[in-house]
Amino acid sequence: MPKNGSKGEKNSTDIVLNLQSHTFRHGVHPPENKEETNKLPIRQFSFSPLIILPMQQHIGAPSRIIVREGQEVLRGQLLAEANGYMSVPVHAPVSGKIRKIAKVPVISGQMTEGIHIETFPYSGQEVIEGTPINFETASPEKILKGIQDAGIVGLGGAAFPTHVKLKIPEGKFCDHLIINGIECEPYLTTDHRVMLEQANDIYIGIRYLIKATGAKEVIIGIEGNKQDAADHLSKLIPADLPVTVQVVPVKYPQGAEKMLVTSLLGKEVPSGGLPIDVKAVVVNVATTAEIGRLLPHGQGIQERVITITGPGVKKKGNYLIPVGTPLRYVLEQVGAAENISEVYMGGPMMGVAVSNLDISIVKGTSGIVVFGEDNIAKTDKIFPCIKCGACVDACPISLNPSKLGILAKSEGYDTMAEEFHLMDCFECGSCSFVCPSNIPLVQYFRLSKGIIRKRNAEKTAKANV
Amino acid sequence: MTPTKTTDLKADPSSTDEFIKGLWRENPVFVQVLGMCPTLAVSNSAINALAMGLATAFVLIMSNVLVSSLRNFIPKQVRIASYILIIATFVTMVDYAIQAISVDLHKNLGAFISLIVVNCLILSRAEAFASKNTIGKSALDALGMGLGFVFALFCLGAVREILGNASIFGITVFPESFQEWIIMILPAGGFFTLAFWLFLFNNYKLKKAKA
Amino acid sequence: MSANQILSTQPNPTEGSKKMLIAMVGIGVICALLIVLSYEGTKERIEILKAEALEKAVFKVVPGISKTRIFELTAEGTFVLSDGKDRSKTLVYAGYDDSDAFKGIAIEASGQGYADILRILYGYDPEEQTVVGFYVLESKETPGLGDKIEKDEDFLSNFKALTVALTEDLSKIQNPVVPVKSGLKKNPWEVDGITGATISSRAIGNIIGESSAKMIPLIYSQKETFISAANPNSK
Amino acid sequence: MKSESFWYIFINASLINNFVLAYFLGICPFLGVSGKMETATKMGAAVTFVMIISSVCAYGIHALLVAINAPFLQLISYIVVIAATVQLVEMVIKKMSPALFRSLGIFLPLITTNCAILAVALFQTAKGYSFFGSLAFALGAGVGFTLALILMAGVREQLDFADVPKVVKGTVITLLIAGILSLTFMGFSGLGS
Amino acid sequence: MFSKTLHISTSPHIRQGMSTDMIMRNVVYAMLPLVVFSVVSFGLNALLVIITAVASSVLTEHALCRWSGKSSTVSDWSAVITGILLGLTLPPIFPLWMTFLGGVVSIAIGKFVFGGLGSNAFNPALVGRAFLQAAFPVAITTWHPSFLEGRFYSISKSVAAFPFSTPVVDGISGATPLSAFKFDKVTADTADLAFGFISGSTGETSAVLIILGGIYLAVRKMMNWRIPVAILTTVFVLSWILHIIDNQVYPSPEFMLFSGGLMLGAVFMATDMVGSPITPRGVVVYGVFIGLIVVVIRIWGGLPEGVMYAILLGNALTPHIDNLIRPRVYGTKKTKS
Repeated sequence: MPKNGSKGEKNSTDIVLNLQSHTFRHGVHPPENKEETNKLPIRQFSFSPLIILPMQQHIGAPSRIIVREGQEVLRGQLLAEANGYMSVPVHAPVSGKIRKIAKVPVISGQMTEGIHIETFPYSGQEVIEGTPINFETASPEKILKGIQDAGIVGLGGAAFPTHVKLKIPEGKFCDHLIINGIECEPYLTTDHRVMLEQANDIYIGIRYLIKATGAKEVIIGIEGNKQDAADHLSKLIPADLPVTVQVVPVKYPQGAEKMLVTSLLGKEVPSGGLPIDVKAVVVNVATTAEIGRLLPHGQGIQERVITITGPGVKKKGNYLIPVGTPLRYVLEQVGAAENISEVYMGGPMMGVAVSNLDISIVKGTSGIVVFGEDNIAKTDKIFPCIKCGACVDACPISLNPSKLGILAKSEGYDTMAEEFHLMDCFECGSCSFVCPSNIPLVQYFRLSKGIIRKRNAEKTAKANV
Repeated sequence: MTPTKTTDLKADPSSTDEFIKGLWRENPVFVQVLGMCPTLAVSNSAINALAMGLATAFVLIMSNVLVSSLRNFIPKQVRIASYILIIATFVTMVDYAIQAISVDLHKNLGAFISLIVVNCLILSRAEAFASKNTIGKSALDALGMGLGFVFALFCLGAVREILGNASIFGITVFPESFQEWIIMILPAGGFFTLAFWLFLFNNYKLKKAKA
Repeated sequence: MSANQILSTQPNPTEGSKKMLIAMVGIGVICALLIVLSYEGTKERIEILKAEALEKAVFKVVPGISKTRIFELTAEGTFVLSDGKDRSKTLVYAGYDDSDAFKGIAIEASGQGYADILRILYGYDPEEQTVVGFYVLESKETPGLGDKIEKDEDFLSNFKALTVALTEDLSKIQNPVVPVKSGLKKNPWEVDGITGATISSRAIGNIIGESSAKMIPLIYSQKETFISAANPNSK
Repeated sequence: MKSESFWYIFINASLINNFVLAYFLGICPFLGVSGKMETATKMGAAVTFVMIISSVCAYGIHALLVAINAPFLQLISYIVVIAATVQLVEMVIKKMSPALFRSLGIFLPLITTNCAILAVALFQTAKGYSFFGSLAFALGAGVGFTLALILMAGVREQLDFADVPKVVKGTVITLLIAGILSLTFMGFSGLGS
Repeated sequence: MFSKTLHISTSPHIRQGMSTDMIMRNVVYAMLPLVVFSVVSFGLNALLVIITAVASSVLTEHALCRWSGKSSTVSDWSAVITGILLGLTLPPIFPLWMTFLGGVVSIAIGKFVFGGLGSNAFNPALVGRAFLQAAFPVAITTWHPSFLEGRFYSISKSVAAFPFSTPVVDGISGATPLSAFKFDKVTADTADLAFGFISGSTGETSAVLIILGGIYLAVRKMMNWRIPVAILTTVFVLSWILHIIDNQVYPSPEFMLFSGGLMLGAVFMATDMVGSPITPRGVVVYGVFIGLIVVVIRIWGGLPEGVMYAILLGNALTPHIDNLIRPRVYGTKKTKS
């Protein structure tokens, strides 16, 4: 393990090392299934007559609604403002009339505050301009504020408020800005298309990010199956930017922040830490493009690129879809098969299965994968763990999922956390993917982590009393 | 010391019960899982098992009686040491007695006669029962436990000898062509046979609990 | 709990230790008495039984004798009369018939068997220069397999007449005893193995081979010692 | 005797005729404390230690008893001396290393009634081992005991998470594993022949 | 539209497609050539032995599941593997009633009491085999020459021995190369060993077929190739060193490698996933340990063959290997156990 470079300097040995490896330990190779959509350009999706906009689209506090029922809004208008630091505002994705403000369902199955907007059928849907932020003159704080005001969250799927992520903690430094164009989830081609079609926005976004983080070099990490995107971006690198495009081997979960840092820098993010602990900040490529597109105009997010694919969909493609568009409407438009049986928001590895079609597209939706009944050839039979070790060979952070699974079944939560590093698991799903016994390992871990967190919270609460 | 409180407080339980409980309900081997070492080591033939069982029973009875009769005389602090001394004495006596009966038998039982000293069954009866009860009761308790031990050893020894040597008490019980299961007289067979008997007991208990 | 016991749990310190001492001494005396009594009571019979058992074995390996005397091998390679109690010494048992004639000698030997050390006794007839009998004193060989060395008739017949003739100068055995595979015995100094008990039967062949190579020349050269001991002055 | 080298005595006591798996000695602690790896290791270490000490004591006592011609006191003196030794060891450890005492403490009293300890003393006398032979024997016995205990503990720890049928839970399954281990150790028979 | 209820699953929503019963089935496929070869070389007797072993394993599994009120787990194929493995390790003229008993013991004591598939600490087939070895030491070491005339239409008296009766060995019995070496210092021709023109257990004779089966499984990623490689390398290196030291006393490394049950054990038994360590490094330790014990027992032990015992010991050691050898978790310092 190369040691961290000295403060603020580019450590050349690190770079050499990572040029040789460019990957992390273990990982899996799920079938990619990207070829059906990766050649299809991004197309504007039609506006749904009804937009249902939940206020909880990001990690953190729900946005605070500042409009009232019956009010008419313009596309891009602020509808809800950030409720604290760990929150972002929501902008109107369409011009229309607010029909009601009520609880709306979200993917987790819970209900949250939301706004129903009746889209004006004949509106031109022009986006209103705000106060532009100039990356040359604005201070880093100003840029971060601008990112927050634009309602930008991680578009890779996590929906973590980007301004929080970009805030470099006191005493730490960011040397490497990593733009994550890996998109290792099967089926999804969102980032791929963004890189091919929005190169300019990406580079403008990078300028903002460099300013905000103080990074000395920028690496755009792209998986080997998107060579065309890598070539395209390399060609367009502005002369004044310290950017390199780095192609890494195709392997899941290459796109996970920690894995990408390891692949590109040859360093490991310490357990429980963040990339900034090894002087790196990782930003999704679509997020970067969005920053570059919105900030110069002072606008907020109204729509995002989403790959709609899977065997259950007729008109597969990459669409620019307004946030808040109901899923049912989307599926109707793309001609989903009548017998659809499973719909995932996000990719099939980490995405969430949708329980009903009344939920809406949100900022974090990177893709919609639809399976018909006849496409599912899953056996639900769960065998006992035969300790084959496939999960151990798959786990990108070298956990022992087999042992963890056995412990979870016998409720050995403390052992899981203390001895077997459960809390480092980021639920990439590699273990469940390879498990021949069909053991729902990730589900076990998710539940166990929840219980452990709850216990710890109780403990701290008790200690504080 | 509380285990026998109930017997002290209750109206004097019938003395047959003191005797019967060791045979079945509180069988030292099958239920209490005590005294495993000699149980397994010398149960490879019925005769060895019986001899060992009787020797143990004798030591148990004699030491129970002596401990019980001395129970008011032995101070608490040195009671364990005294019990060990008493037990060791009777074991030595049994050892010589068996040698005087048959050198072959003594050879077969080997050091396991001496090891009766550390059979937890005897010490536990001395501590848990004899030290708190009258001589009569202690003798009955020891008799029951001792016979229970003999019974258990015999069960083991019989199975092991019949399968392992096609005989019982040295008398052939199967036709010439019977193939002996050598494993039964080997150590592994001892473990398996005891496991088998305990399994039967557990199964019986579980069935009864269900019914 | 009875009042007695409650009292005894909280004794007066000095009185307690005094009582303790009395109790221990008392029990010690009772125990010592019982042990010594049983030892003295059984001693004679045990000795007789043990001697009988040993004699039976010696009689088995040296046919036609009616009494034996025990000798032990000294460090100098000579044989002296012994009480047979020191187990670290190599023991031999000279056998005599009714007319006190020296008929042969039983030699104790041991070596590694399959499961543990094997202790055996084999008879040697100096007249014929052959091994004339064999008996297993101690064996933990697998029952039904290795313990065939005690029961297998064909195997035991090996030792009815096993040649251990010495060379001209009497310094060593001409043809050392060696084990061979079952059914392949060709010479009178070979020990035929047992199918299915190869290891144990070979072990016996090796033990006798090793022991005889060392002991036979010594015994043969000191024949006189044994002959003269037939009618010892001490008795 | 040639084949009675210290090495052979050691191998014999630890592997070929393993105290637990071939002689059934120390079965009670074997069944009792083999559930957890950590306790098994500590118990094994404690037993080995006490075995060596009592082996030395027994060697001395035997010599004394032979000298005063009182073989009938063998058993009683062995058991008394072993009990006393355990007490003494307990006290010494308590004084010298409280940490060690805390981790071994609860096992030491148990050892007094561990038949394996007494058996080491009795067997070495019966086999007529020399002083160093006795030491090798005691060490072998202790290592064998520890080995059996540790192997058992490993398997049993795994069983904590297994769906063991109720009727065999506890002693039955432990005895069955002991039987399998005993079969396994039969592979060592004849070692060194 | 879209009135159907949606199927909900937690991520990941796709699976690699490997399944446990599929792995088990493929292990059976990999062993089939061995079964065929053993029938070719030992005739009807071997076929009957293997069929009996499989039948008794499967029946026992089914019966025990029923008895304990669970649904039958026969369909996971693991009992079939146990049966075939047991059959392959027995002498070709082993009495059928003993074979049947071996199958019962394998499943009942080797697997069922531990809680069934996935919990069996020891390889069930080897538990059964070890039981038979201890119970019937003579029958299990009564070997039979291969490629005898008339092997396809005659059944040995020994095989057909009446239940619980002592088998009578008719005709010739043959020694295995290992016992021939152990007791008479005779080594066999390496080519004969490799291709199986020797005497031995039904399935252990053809090293080449065993290796081919192993390669099939390794390529399909249904077997941890490191295990056989570690075992065989250890045996080879150790016996090579010994052979250099004294080539009269110690057999050649190729003899050690190809004789006896080493190949069969290393490829099909030591690789039993349940009983072997889970990490790549742990597996190597496990393999080296087994190889070491094999050499020790074969060279210095009383038995001609020690593979079975070595693997059982390896199984017993596995929990400890897994406990002591854990990979360093990403982002942590070297973990202590």
